[in-house]
Amino acid sequence: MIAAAILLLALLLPSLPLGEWRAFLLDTAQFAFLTSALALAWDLLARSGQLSLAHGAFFGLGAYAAALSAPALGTLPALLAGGLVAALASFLLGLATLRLHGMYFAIATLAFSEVMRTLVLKAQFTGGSIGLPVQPAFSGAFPLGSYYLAVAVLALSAGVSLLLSRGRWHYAMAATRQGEAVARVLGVPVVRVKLLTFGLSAFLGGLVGGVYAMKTLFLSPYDAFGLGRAVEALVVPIFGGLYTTSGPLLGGLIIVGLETWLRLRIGEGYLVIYGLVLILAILFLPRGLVGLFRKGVGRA
Amino acid sequence: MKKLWVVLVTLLAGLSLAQTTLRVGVLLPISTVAGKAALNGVQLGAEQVNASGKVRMELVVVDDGNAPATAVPALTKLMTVDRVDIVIGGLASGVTFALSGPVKQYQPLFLCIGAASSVVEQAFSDYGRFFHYHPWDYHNVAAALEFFKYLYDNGARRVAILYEDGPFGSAGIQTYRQQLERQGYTVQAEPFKSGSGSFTAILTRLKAFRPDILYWIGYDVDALPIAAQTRQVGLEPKLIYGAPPAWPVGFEKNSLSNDIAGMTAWLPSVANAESRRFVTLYRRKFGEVTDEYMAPMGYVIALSLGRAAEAAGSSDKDRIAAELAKVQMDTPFGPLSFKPSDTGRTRYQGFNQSIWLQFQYLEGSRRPVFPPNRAARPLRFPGNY
Amino acid sequence: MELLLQTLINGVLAAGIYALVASGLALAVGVVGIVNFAHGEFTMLGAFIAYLLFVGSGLDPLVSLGLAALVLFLVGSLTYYGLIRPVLGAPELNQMLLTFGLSVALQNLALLLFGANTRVVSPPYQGSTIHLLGLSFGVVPFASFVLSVVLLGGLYWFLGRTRLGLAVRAVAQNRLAPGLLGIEKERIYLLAFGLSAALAGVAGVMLSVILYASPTVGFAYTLKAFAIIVMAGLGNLGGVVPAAVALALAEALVSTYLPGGGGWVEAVFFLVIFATLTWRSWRAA
Amino acid sequence: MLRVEGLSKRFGGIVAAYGVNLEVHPGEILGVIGPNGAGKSTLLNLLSGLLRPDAGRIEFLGEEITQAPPEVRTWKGLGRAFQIVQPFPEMSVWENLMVGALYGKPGTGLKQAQRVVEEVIALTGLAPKAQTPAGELTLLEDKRLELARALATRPKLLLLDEVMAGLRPAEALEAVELIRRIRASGVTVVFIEHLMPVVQALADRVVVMDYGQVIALGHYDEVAANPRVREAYLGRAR
Repeated sequence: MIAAAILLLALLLPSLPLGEWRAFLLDTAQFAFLTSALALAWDLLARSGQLSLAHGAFFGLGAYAAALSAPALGTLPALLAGGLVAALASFLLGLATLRLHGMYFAIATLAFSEVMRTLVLKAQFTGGSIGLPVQPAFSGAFPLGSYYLAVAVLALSAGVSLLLSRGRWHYAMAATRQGEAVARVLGVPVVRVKLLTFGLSAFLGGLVGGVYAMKTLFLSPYDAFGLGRAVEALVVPIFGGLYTTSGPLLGGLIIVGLETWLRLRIGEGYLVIYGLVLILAILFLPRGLVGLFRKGVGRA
Repeated sequence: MKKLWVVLVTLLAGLSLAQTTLRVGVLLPISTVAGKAALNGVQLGAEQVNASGKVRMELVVVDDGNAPATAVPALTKLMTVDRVDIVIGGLASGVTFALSGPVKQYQPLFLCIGAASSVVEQAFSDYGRFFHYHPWDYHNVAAALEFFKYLYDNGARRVAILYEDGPFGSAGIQTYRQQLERQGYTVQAEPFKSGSGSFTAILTRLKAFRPDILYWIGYDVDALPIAAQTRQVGLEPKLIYGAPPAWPVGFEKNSLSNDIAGMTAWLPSVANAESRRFVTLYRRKFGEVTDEYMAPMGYVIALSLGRAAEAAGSSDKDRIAAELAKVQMDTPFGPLSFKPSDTGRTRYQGFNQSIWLQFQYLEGSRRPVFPPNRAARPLRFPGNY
Repeated sequence: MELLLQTLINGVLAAGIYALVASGLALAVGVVGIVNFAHGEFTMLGAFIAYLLFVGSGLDPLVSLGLAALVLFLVGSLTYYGLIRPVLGAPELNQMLLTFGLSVALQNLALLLFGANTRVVSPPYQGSTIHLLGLSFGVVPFASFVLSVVLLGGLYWFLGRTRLGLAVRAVAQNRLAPGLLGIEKERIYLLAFGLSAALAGVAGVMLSVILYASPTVGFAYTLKAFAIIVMAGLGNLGGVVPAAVALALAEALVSTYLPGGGGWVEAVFFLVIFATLTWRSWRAA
Repeated sequence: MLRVEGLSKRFGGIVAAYGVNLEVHPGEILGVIGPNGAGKSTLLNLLSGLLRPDAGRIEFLGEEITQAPPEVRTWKGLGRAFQIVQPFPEMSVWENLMVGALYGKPGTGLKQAQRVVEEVIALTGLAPKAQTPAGELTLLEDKRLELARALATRPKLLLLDEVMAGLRPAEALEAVELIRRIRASGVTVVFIEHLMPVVQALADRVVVMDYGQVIALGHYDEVAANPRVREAYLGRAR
């Protein structure tokens, strides 16, 4: 419900009478959508019990692959290529980390990101540390092109997330997360579940990176592969509500909105308030924002 | 009675004609040292302009967050909500590059304070309202090379370069290597990760090379570790020469800083009238002296804008741009005027390599030592490390 | 040969700083089971305490060590009471977000108070070096290494030989049902978290001498410290120094022997971690 | 039905299973007993695929499954309930059972799985607790859930690891009844148990393990009379 409402609003936002704030809101919203989409992708993986710190890397791989292939392939195939490159990387990473859990998994994925960043930094065809200029989406033919791409990626992420939160996959992922050995003995194909969610999650992360690149028009390894992005992908779902679709969706919009608002309002030092808000959220909303709406007992 | 009204109206009309009001967007990473200094400078400059009474500058300050994802919406807000026609900003190269899209879309007069990377020059090459005050990276290289030539004449032959592996350190590294070799130097270059604080291993590697000059391109966080560990490894170069955008606070009071040379566009001790004036004004407003050259840079941008607006007698961005293109003024950095850039890609380039000066930490303060016409003291070479 | 020896020394000395930052983290994770993202900010507080005392009253950072430990112990205790205790039973991810929020708030508070500037302290021994048999040892890195070994050794002794320490270990190994010797779990957690913060304070003072003090000084080393304690095995204090030495040696060897190796240091560090973790997980099967 | 030949597993220097030979007949209830550390749980972990053997082979319904992963064994009809109950804590009882029902046999649809869950819930008396989160159950309910979940995978052979540990005598009796009912529905049962009365009441045959080896096999009374078994249980101070 919440998800559908947000997506509808996102679609209609450009045609609403927003007055002078229109362009600013559209820009901010676009980055917020990307934040939400990356958070949804992260949450997808978390549902199968894998706490990734590699989503900065998937984002970066997707961004670079899309940026490099866009001149040859065109916008949409390039984005797809970005997603696929990220998915391929995640498949290899997932194979290696199949038996790691919790912090061990998290640090292994962090290590993966750092190594990937160094590779992109050292490679010649990526522009190295100088950075890589990127063509705008659809060669700039549509001013709102990248906005709608962001909406589309968000919708896709939300759709996948929603689809996997019910039916067979929901049970398989939740069981894998809550007791991997038991799940296997009950017949859940844990390896397949883990690798598939990894691939899907990374694919979405790669798409997000591609759209981001086509909006900012410039990539550098320290920005695209930043640890900050991986941490944000983790903060947003916890803040919004883990293992849900509306949680990361709403969480991303509110966190980006809050941050923007605080920056405009307070200016210097606004991040102090931001940090305090996160602390208070955990103390008083242990199940995230969506905990406000759902009073029922522990749904998986 | 009627007459009085007429007089009043004429007076008011005359006043409003005489006073041009400018709304200026300021887009800087205000949580970084350089960004904060730049903002202080712009504010100080705007105050000076307003005090003259002919032009009223209203600043709309926005944090660019030092990140593309923050800077792009922030620029959009300046253009559409605050409806400014003129933007001062663009400190970091990556962020400025990301701004090139929306800048071309909204067509402001863009006064660029930093962004030395020539990648940025390319991005703005077809944009006519782009005024770039800061020298480009090739200017920086040229200035440093002049100094190296001087050192070569004084017997230096081997240069070890330590460069951080981000865009700041890596951008000019190939040019440096080629040019230094052309000057007759033997060069060994090693990258490092800025802020890691561990240089002993790389410095140990360089020991076999026995460099005369240890040239490092990194950030303020690397200054002390390099100074300390060069000694700990026993490298004993004849000169440690650093090129960070800023130096640590209080570094001059640390005995390890002694004899270390560096490059900057400005020092508070620079002896020209404009510089002294800036230092006085800055101290009066902020109660301290700044070492950051971004402060006078911001100040110069605001002053030059005020002067152009006064000459244009209008707040129209194109008329101001036309006047700005003709501005000739003295600044803390020396004379400022706009010419097409050396590569011919952009039309309005403010400063070039001539603003750079080399200094050395000597007896607890930084003193200009090169070029000779601006030197306050002779260079101590070889230095003692 | 001399180059190799010097490289090994460089690696071991660099490991001292890593181990120092990692030790407090290992204690918090091992005993309280809290992944404290704000550990780096505790370190940063230690660095600023050293800086302020040095600039304000000319106090040598060595003297500040004890004071920083004390102040940070208090900060840690307060953090435990105010923030950690309420979420002890919450999911791990909630705890992470909480400490992440604390980290953001503290870092930006410091930014607000002190600005983003890099600040240095200047004790007379900062660049001092011991030369021995053609090899050189930086005095401060050497002291850090000794300090980290002594502190970790002391901690090890405390946990293995004292009554209170044994109680801490008992609590650490069975978080749900202590009921041991009448010592409350609560007080042990408080002690452990306070000690963890105090260790961060000590590390911070050393960082201020080796590197600098700034709101972000804690970040670079804390990330690596996390990696180190994970490589050592969570809760395995004895593994911290060996893990730190292994990683720092890998770094030193790469930067000394590989042309342009300085740019690969991070990658090698994390590659070693990645390989160790995954290899271990597959071997254990 | 299940044939084990020369199964061995060591952990470092400790031999947890050595040359275990065993045959389970269709429809029987086989009890596995032995002192603590005799290797009973290791044997079950080897059978269900959570551990890979160092040597030996396992055959189930005529197919070799020695290297097959746990989920594949489950699909073939080899079910398993754990000693330490490990329900998925954030799921309700119903959802816990759905996992087993959906994945225990490949190709099970949601509708079909729901029917299976309803049956299992009725069999195990968990109906009143169907919507309770599994984290909030009592020990007895936990044990029932553990058993029910294994049943939901529709096994042909069910491996039970001390499912009665910690139960009161009356509760244990109930459980004995339940296991008999399970067998009556056509499921072969292999169970590890410490409570001798339970073993005596349930088991058609008994396997005795010690030091990772099978030291006796047969009817309860035969085995109980075996001197090696008596020594293993009484002769050593453990």
